[in-house]
Amino acid sequence: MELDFVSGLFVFMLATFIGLDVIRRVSRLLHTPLMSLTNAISAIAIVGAIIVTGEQQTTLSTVLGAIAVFASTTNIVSGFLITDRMLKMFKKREPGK
Amino acid sequence: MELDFVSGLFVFMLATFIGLDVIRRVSRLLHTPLMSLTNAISAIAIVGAIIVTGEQQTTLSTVLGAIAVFASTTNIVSGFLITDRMLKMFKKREPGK
Amino acid sequence: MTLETLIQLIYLISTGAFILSLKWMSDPKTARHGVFAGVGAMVLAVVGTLLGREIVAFHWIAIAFVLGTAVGIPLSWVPLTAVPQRTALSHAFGGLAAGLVGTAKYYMWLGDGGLTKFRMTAIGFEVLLGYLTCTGSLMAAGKLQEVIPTRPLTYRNQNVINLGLLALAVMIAVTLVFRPEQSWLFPFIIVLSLLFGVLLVLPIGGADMPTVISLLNSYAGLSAVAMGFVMENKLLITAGALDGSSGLILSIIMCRAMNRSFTNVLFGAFGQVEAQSTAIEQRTAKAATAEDAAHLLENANSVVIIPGYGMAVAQAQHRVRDLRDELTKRGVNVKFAIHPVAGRMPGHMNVLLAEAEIPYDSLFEMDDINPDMPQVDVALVIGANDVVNPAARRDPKSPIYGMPIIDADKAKAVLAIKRSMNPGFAGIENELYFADNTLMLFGDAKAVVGDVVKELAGETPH
Amino acid sequence: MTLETLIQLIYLISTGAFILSLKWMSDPKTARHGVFAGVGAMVLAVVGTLLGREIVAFHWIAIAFVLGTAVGIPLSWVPLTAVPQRTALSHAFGGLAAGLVGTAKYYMWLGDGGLTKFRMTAIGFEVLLGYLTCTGSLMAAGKLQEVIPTRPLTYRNQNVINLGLLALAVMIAVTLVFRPEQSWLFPFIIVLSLLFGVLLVLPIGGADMPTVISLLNSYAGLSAVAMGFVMENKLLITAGALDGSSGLILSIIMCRAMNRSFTNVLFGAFGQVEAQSTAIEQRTAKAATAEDAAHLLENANSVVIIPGYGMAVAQAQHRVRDLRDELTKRGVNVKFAIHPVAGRMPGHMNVLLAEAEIPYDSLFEMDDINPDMPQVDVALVIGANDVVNPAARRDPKSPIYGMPIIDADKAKAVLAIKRSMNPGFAGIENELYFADNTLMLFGDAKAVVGDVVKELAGETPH
Ligand SMILES: NC(=O)c1ccc[n+]([C@@H]2O[C@H](COP(=O)([O-])OP(=O)(O)OC[C@H]3O[C@@H](n4cnc5c(N)ncnc54)[C@H](OP(=O)(O)O)[C@@H]3O)[C@@H](O)[C@H]2O)c1
Ligand SMILES: NC(=O)c1ccc[n+]([C@@H]2O[C@H](COP(=O)([O-])OP(=O)(O)OC[C@H]3O[C@@H](n4cnc5c(N)ncnc54)[C@H](OP(=O)(O)O)[C@@H]3O)[C@@H](O)[C@H]2O)c1
Repeated sequence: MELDFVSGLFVFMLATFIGLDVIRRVSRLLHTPLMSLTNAISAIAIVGAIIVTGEQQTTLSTVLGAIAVFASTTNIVSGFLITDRMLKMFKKREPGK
Repeated sequence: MELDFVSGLFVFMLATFIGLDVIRRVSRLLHTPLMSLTNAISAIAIVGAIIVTGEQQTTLSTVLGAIAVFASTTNIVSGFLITDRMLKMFKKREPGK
Repeated sequence: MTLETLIQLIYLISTGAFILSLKWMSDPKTARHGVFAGVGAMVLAVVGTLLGREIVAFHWIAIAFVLGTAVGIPLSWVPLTAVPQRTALSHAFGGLAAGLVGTAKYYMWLGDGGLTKFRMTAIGFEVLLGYLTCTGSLMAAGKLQEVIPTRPLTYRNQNVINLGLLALAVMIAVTLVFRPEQSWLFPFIIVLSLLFGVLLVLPIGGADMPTVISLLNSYAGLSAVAMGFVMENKLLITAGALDGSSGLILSIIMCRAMNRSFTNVLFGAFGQVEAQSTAIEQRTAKAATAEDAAHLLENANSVVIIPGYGMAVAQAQHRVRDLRDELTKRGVNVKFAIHPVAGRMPGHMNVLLAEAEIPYDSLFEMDDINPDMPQVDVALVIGANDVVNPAARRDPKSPIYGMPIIDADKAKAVLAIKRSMNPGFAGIENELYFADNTLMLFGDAKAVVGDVVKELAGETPH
Repeated sequence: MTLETLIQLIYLISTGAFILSLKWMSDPKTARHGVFAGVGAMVLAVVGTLLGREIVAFHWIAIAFVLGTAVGIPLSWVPLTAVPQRTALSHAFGGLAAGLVGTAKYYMWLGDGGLTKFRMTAIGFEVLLGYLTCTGSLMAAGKLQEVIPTRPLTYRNQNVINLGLLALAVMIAVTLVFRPEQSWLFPFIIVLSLLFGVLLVLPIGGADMPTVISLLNSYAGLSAVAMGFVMENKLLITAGALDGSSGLILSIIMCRAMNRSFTNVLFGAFGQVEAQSTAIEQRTAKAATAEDAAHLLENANSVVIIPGYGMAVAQAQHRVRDLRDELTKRGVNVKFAIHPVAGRMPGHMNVLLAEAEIPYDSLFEMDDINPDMPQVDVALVIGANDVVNPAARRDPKSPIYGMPIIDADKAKAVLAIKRSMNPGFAGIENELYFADNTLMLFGDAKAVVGDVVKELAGETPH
């Protein structure tokens, strides 16, 4: 399952095509929630952090990894929660009116 | 550079996301040329055909491969030419009027 | 940088160019760049492949290139009316190529013991999809060219038998995945797939062929994807997936515009009932002459022209352009209303009108023009029928009920050009022709429009 | 199926879910599904990773999870006005995580000789981007929270020195690619990146922070991509690329809406000239009372409310909602006109108005409402300034010339709420306030709007 340089670039190119397209069509209304959502998504770095921590190769790597897991978890939790909090407020018709 | 099953699926998924998005936004005006363009693109099978032919492993494979190269080349040449022929006809303003 | 890396980089650029190629089709202004990007991508793909170390001999490839080009160039000269057939034929070639490569690979790996489960599964898909696309497309091309009877050919238990055949082919493929050395089974997959392709298309009416072609386009793409898994090649997977999506989306668009489901198109044997439903013509339509029509048109403020399949059959687009010029000269505001499934392929009318050098900004889509129809003085229907049939709006029992139509009936007056009172593709009568404000102009579209133009030009020579 | 394949399949589904998550943000109706898809994708990613055979100990991970959650939950309770700061802080955390993982991997591979050129290049990118994002975002958060002076801090040769530092860091990284064993160099990359992040943001004015945050979002994404190359993980590459594109596109949208270039935002030290350009107030503006305003508003047929940064500062959105309700009750047609960069972050006004339960279908984008402005009876400007400054249309010498604005000046009458005649973010005077048909309502937006509502409600008690 090893990944060489060009395969990585390949995936990067395809994902960028998708990203640019998808983001361009996000409703203007939702640009603020979008910022916190992508903020949460960028905490995907947790994948690398978990591996480094869990491998327990050296004390240094475990400590650095654990800090990274902590930082990423914070982003995931707060990012998704705040996005949802904002989105809940967007309503089309007046409630009960 | 070998490709395992899941990596293949991965690329397939990303490419399908791109494909569905891109095609959905092709102008209705151009659906007929689009059909011939994708027809030409599907002749990408020529890549496999060239390899099979060029490897010259068995007579059978060389013969089958050469037929496949022939068939794909036909599609490439006629597909791109006819697409371009059609697209040349689409004009916005009247020429010289 | 190793040769292998270089090749992969070339493939990477090629993939990007294929995507851009389709992206640029979103606008007629950039569409031709799209073709160039596509050509560039294909050249890169071929060059990258030829650089590979496994290519030891080039002469067969070179011969096949030359022959393919020699056949391909004349194939691109077909008249625009034959584009659907040509596309179908091309899909047949594409399917064949995929099938043959899969076959070659099977026997190659059978010899050297390389048939892993993964490879055999991929080959199974590739061969099945490839060969069924091949014969299916040939049948579709035949029906479109009317070499094969266009009406649906049905027999008892057809769907059961067809699906049974497919199931059998799949079962054989599965067996081979587990016992790849049972090579006597392999030819059966080929034969069954070829047969299934034929039987799949036989029961579908000629007029549904555009949807079938699009679906086959999708299958051709998927067989390229399968080939990508066989050859472990990401470029093949990506380009194949782009194709697969394209075919799928075009068929969905067509089905929606006809308000029908995939199942209905594939297994509904639509168009079979044509004969019986030509209803008894109790009512009479009002016929008019070219002179009447010319008079009506030149006194209108706004005219909307609604072309349909009949304009394509009659090749009347150049006359239509003359008509538009005459009317525009007289200050009449002329627009074209294009239904998404007018004609026999998506975008059919657009290409024909573009050929006649009618600028595409005077063409309007159904949804954009319908709100204006009540203000239009004359709706001129040229060889269109189902796409202006008000039964789609009014009569819940009609087979086309629910299909979105162009509201020609809402215009102040309607002029309809066709050769007879015969129904169109859906085989049903059209109320519009009997309406009080409708005048019929009977005859071949090219001739009739030509006459109207002559009347107009004759009156006020310039 | 091997464990490894299972994990890769989980990653595959996770990737798909991330893409869907962003796709669903295209419409407020599906946006909450987007969050659920995002959460699902993240859970899958974490579970998939934890399944891996290389994870031998879980306790540190578990502790970090718990602590992270404990800090994350309260961080999500910040008031909506503090969302930009929170986002910046999060980017700092994200950058830190990427940098730390890169550092850990470097020393790990340094120990076991696994530092290939490819890996070292990827680590170089990851560490550079990660650490500069970290300190850069901290600075941005500080400026937004006004802990750090918001005005641009500049000194001689600033750009040369900053770029020199970056170049030095890159050179060290390149050296390490070829001589990875020179491990004494590695800490310098870290220090230089951290320093560069600080110096990059210092000279940028506080009001440009939204664009900077978006760019840093993009960098955080790219550092995840680099981590993907380091860890050979496609999920990281895809999710990182999605983020990278998002940050890039949002910053481009902001720059366009301000009619400024990236270079101008990053190196222009915009907002520095604020003090000097507060021009001499020869002319006087007409002030009005809440009573006048109430009178004008209730006699109008159509009112367009144009909110800006001042509404956010004053937290006036709930009062604005009351005002809308009062006017709607009286049969006045009330619309909201939202400028793309009104406020201090993209979509700022939309979130505030949504918080006040104003349905989003009464909000209109600039391009949609501008054509109607000449027919509008009253344009009510609440704490907006630059986004309604007609100099952008009229005065080629103005720093905001060419920026698209909401044409409040074209309305029959204008009411403007602000505390003084001070300029807005761009530091320039606004003709609109001196226009004949403009009345000023001086005071805090929340108080003034509250007064107007009281006047309206007081007159006709219900
Ligand atoms: N475009 C697509 O992609 C697509 C795909 C699948 C199915 N379809 C189906 O095709 C149909 C298209 O509708 P349509 O309104 O364009 O066509 P239509 O309903 O098939 O009607 C065409 C009409 O043109 C007349 N006509 C034929 N030859 C003519 C000639 N030489 N001169 C003058 N008139 C002539 C025919 O009447 P006479 O015989 O009396 O002359 C006929 O009534 C729809 O039902 C649609 O669902 C389209
Ligand atoms: N949205 C974004 O993403 C973004 C990003 C980067 C830059 N920007 C920039 O930010 C600016 C946004 O324009 P804008 O029109 O929304 O804001 P603005 O031009 O900054 O003006 C805001 C006005 O609100 C008034 N104000 C402040 N506090 C108030 C209070 N408590 N009550 C009443 N009024 C108050 C201020 O006048 P007083 O001091 O007299 O009260 C000020 O003139 C644009 O120049 C844009 O380029 C926006």
